[in-house]
Amino acid sequence: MMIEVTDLVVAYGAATALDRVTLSVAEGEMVALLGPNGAGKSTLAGALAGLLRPASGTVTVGGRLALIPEGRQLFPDLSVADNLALGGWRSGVRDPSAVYDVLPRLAELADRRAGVLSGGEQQMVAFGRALMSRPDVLVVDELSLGLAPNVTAGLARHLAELNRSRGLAVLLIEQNARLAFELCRRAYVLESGRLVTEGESAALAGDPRVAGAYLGGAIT
Amino acid sequence: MSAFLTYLLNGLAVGCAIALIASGLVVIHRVTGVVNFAQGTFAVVAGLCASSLLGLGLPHGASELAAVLAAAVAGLLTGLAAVGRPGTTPLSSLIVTLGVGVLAYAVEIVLWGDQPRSALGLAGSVTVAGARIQTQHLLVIVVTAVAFVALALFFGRTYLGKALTACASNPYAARVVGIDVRRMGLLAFALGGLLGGLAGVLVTPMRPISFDTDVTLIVNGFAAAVFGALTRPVITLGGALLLGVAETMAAGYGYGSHQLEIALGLMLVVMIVQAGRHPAISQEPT
Amino acid sequence: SGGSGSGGGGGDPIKVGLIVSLTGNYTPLGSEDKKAVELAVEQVNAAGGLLGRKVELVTRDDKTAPDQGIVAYNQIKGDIDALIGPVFSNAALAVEPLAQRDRMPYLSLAPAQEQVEPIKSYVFVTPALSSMYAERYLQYIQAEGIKTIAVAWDSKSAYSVSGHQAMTALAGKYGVTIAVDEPYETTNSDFSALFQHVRDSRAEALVFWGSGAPGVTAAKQYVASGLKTPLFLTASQASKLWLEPMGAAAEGMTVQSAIGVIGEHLPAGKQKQVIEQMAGPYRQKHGYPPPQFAQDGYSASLLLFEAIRKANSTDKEKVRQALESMDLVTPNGRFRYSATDHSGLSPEYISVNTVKNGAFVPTPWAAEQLAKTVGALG
Amino acid sequence: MIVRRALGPLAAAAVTLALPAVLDDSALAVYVLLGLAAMVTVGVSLLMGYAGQVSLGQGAFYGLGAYTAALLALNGLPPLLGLLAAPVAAAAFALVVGLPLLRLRGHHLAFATLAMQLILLSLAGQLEFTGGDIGLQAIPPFSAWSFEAGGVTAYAYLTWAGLALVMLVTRNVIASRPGRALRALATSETAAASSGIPVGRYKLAVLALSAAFAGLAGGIYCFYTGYVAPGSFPVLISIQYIVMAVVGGLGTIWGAVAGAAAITLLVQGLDQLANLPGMPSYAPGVLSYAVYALVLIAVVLFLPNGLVPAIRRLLSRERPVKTR
Amino acid sequence: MLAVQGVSRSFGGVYAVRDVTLDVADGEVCAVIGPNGAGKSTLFNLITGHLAAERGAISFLGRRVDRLAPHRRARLGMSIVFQAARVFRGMTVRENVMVGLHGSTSAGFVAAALRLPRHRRDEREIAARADAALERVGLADWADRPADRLPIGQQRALQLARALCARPRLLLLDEPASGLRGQERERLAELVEELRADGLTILLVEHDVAFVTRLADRIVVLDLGRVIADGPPAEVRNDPLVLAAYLGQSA
Ligand SMILES: Nc1ncnc2c1ncn2[C@@H]1O[C@H](COP(=O)(O)OP(=O)(O)OP(=O)(O)O)[C@@H](O)[C@H]1O
Ligand SMILES: Nc1ncnc2c1ncn2[C@@H]1O[C@H](COP(=O)(O)OP(=O)(O)OP(=O)(O)O)[C@@H](O)[C@H]1O
Ligand SMILES: [Mg+2]
Ligand SMILES: [Mg+2]
Repeated sequence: MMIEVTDLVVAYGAATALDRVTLSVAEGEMVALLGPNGAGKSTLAGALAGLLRPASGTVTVGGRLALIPEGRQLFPDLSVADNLALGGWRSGVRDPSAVYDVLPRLAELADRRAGVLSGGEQQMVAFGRALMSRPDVLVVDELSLGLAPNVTAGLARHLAELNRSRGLAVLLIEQNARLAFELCRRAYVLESGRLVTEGESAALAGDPRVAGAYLGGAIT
Repeated sequence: MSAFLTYLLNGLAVGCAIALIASGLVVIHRVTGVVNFAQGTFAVVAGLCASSLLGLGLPHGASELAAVLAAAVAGLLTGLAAVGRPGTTPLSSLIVTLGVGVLAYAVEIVLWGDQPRSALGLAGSVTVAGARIQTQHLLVIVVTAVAFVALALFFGRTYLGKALTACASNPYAARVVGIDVRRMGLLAFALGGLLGGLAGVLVTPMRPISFDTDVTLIVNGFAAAVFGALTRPVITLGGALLLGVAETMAAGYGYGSHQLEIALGLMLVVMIVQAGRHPAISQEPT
Repeated sequence: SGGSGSGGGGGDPIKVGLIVSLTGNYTPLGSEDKKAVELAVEQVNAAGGLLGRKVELVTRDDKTAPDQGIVAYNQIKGDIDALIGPVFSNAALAVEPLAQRDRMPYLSLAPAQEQVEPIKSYVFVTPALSSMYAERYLQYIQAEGIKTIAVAWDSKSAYSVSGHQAMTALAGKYGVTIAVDEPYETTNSDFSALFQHVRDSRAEALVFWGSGAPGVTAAKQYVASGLKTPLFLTASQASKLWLEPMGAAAEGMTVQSAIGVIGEHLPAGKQKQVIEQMAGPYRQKHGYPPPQFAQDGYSASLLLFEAIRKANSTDKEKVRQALESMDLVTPNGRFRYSATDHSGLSPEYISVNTVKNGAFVPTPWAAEQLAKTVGALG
Repeated sequence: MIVRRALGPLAAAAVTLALPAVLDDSALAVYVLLGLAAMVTVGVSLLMGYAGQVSLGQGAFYGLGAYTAALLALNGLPPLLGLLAAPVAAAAFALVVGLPLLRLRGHHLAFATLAMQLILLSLAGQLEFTGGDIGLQAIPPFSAWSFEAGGVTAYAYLTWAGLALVMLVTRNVIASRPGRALRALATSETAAASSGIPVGRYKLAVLALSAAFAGLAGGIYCFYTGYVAPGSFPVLISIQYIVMAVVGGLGTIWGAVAGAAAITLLVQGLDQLANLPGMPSYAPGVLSYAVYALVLIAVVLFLPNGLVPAIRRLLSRERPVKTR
Repeated sequence: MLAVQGVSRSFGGVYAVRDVTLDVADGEVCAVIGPNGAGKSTLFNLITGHLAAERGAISFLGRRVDRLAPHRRARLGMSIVFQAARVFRGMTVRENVMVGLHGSTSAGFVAAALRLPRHRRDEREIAARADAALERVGLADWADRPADRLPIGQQRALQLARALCARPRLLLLDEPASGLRGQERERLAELVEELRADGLTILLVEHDVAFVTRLADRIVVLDLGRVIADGPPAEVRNDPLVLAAYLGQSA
């Protein structure tokens, strides 16, 4: 298992954000995590990356984990190139040219301070920075946020490609449930800190409750 | 003309001494986001150590080296108090460094007493293009130049330098990519202590040092460091030189009793003019 | 409130208040004052006390802040029979009106002229005022045949501001012209401009007013500057705190001092004896000769003790009267307070020295003058 | 609920009124200075804790108020006029210097205010009419109509009346439209501006208000001590106010008062202790410095939100507390 | 209603917005789309006054506004929901929204400090209007929570309530749907439709093409700071330039 979470409880002060959550992601698997605003998805992502301490339960990660955090979380005072290079802190990768191949726009912006980039450009940097660590498992807290449709499509394709070629495992939190279902074979649904459903994407997409809440009728 | 050159050269030396204090402030703030009010203390500790060691008969060079190392240790200890505890906000850390500075008074009084001390430095003076400058001043200029080139290269060019910078730029993100923010903070404080110590051993021969000299030292250093936004070594050096030269020129051309007003005022004007160029929107997250 | 006025009655000790800076900027001064006053109290108690009673010291810290001086005074005023006061002029001036209001005999350790102009009946000053130092230097300068001088002064220090003022006012009287009049700030760390201006002038001597760090900084840079015009330093530099950092570079420089500093060069007599009465034990206890501030504190103590003895009581009005008719030789020289003079000293008790072999030695002129002054005391 | 809310302030008012009557002169001197420090600190807390603007020069406004009142009184104007002029002058000065200085943010603003104080002190120490380094002496005691403040008790009441006024004004301001605007611009000047808040003008206004508080304290100070000098307003005093605000709890009015009280009493307590007979000669320095520093560090590290929020949490465990 | 004429802005020599001309009619919902970094947010900042235009003119309600400070433009009736959620820390949700009414009320420091009657009246009215706005975006239950702890989605709703309660004439929405899930997105779309029905003029930036197509009367496409297409949704969606620069194969 790449990610193994058992009975995880995480609290902010008195408020419990995750309540006995158990889930797993196998090697080479792409799994989606759905849920409404405030369900605790980002909290789970933070706990996986070791940024939040669990109140109880266990989190085990079976390889190098990289996180694309909520809110991008770049180094605003550093250049795009330096942001990417620091993504390689754990892996020792310093040269961002592989990322530039995936996201050519970043090559143009290499010397720009990350703090002044547009929202979407920042999202690209966050994605590229996570790739720099050559992860075995990638936790993506929102992939398409602020990205133009053609960029989103490109990144989704790239994730699928990495999954195929290098066996990259992915836990994907994504606002666009359709995209998530397309990309991931399996999905979990989190509501108010509890796992409410899990299953094959195809089955979930067919479930009227899930479809109503996350596929959102006419839109998307 | 040679009068002007005298003022200029000596002003540069004064500015360099200020810059050395400021450099430690910059290093620590750049990495931890903390304004280290104990920075003057590092210089005082080193100055007092050096004067004691020299007094014990240790040769020059060895004494100063030991003193600088002592300051680095002081820096590390300050760091442990200020950023050693996870979750300490920069404002809390700032107050802790204030506290450390005051605590150091007590330690210094016990070890060295409350009377000022001095150390002997390089004697004599050198004449450059008709202008005289003390040898010790020249030494300060050289050391400062080396220190700042090293700092600029370290932060601007090296990977470790960038990782250190990243820690203050966004500590959360630093943890996301796996940087140990706490350890980097301690490293920065030790480095800050080292630079403060360097300033201390170089300044002691020029002026007596007592336990509370840190206040005088930090005011100018703070001015220069803020000028460089507390993050940029080269601009900080520029600010320090501006201060130093403004002071000597003011004294040279008949405003000796208004040096402070002139130097600080000038600095304020430059800052305010620059601030006008940065709209608020570009300082907030996109 | 109000003290235990009626003296005599054996048992209970005489309480002397001491407020000095024990923290903050003036700590180096205040702590020396404290050591000296403690020494004086020890000595007087060893000799059986005053009026048959022990003397007890009640010490408070003014933290080098005027308002803390007031807090300190309020804390002890009900307890004490007399006060030896702050060395920091601002704190001394803050305490002064309270002491005057409470009719508290008050010997100030601060040299500010304002304390005795106008005279407040209960307020007396012990250190020599800077105007006296100024006048003494002018006498020396005249005697040396110098006509033109340069004066540098710290525009942030009351001591040096009023010294400079007195010098400017009195220069004419001694036939001296001031060619360079150069203010600087306490925090100044570079004096090349001053030396440049002196070099460009006709000045035959440079008188440097300042205390603390600038005294050392300027003197060191003076040596490096290669300036030939002789440098005259004031009494703030007459201590090991200046001598030690200067090292050999100080040789031959001219430095003023209170008479106590050069006690060993005085002819035997009352003055020398009283200086040694303090200097010996002080050196023994603390390992170095008493600096100027210590002598001020010790002199203040002697003055107060003598006043209580003369008043034969700790009644505050009687002590005040005794002070006002005081004539006493102290390490600072002979004090003669009167209803019109609450500073008591005169310039004759100031020495002008040169540094020889790392020590202050009176110049021939000063040696001669002092011999005359001291000789008159017997 | 309302009764419970009013209980705290009522109790505080009762204690405030009772204390001057029972304390002796020596304790009252501390009480007065504590009240004055609290007055300035409330302003610092308003400026820093609510509006997010750092001033390292609050001591300058304190001094400005003191000098203003002193100069007016020394020139024969009624002390009451001097006392009223003190906050006005401080606020007016804040408006003038704030115009350029408030274009700066964060550390730049902190430095600029510090520099302002250094420059003012330097000028006060050199100008003729401010009495130079020696300062202004023989300031008459405070009087209004037929009342003349004779002893410390009168100043204690005056100070704490002033403090009550300052706290009331602050409370009213923060819980209202301008107060919300201040808290908003502390987070985001752009979002605040987009809500129609004239950011620059509000920053000026809050600086002026906090300066007025400091000025009022300075006015009382000058009559109380009868003496003002540059040495009364060192730069360290401005830093002390920030320490007080942080220790008490930024962004709460009571925190400012608690912080001022805690620090003042700690300092005085240590001073008394250090000067007890039998203490070694280095005790004053070492105790005042070391113990003070250790307590300060411990409080900041272990109660990062300050004393008042910590006490509140203790008192009302059951209710969730709103902290920042 | 809004007329942007030949407006440009560069950063360090690179144009983020270049010679953009744009007219928005009263009651219109106009969407601005374009690749990342095309200059959409910059254009919004120019319109609201957070950035100064280097060239060109901006008029609002027939009046030149390009020299006015942001808060003055806000008071004329412009409200913006920023791309990054900017909630005010240390304040409750209700207080956050009450700030939005700053421009339409007037009690100042003196009135507040003295608790004048006018100030109390103002406060009552502000609170009532804030609650109405919270109701409208579905945040009524959250009114007393500290705002900075809200999940992202609620923070965006909060921003919208803050913008709405000022009763603006022109509402600028910068990616209002980002971070919202299906159902929430649907609710937002309905709200925008309601607002349009109320006669509000809306300028909208959004990368969700379906969302935009459903709501917008007209779409303007920016690329590299320039307008490359302007027209009704159906037309713009099939514009080859737009397909190439923005929509890619996913459209
Ligand atoms: N720092 C914090 N302090 C207190 N509560 C928090 C904090 N961060 C999040 N929460 C609360 O924890 C819960 C889960 O939040 P989380 O951010 O994990 O949700 P999410 O599923 O990621 O939502 P979204 O879809 O909006 O990103 C929410 O109720 C939120 O209010
Ligand atoms: N303050 C600034 N300094 C330098 N460059 C900037 C600044 N602000 C914006 N830019 C640049 O201007 C360009 C336009 O940015 P803008 O934020 O307007 O894009 P956008 O169209 O909103 O993109 P997105 O869809 O990603 O939000 C970007 O390339 C950005 O990097
Ligand atoms: Mg989330
Ligand atoms: Mg944008």
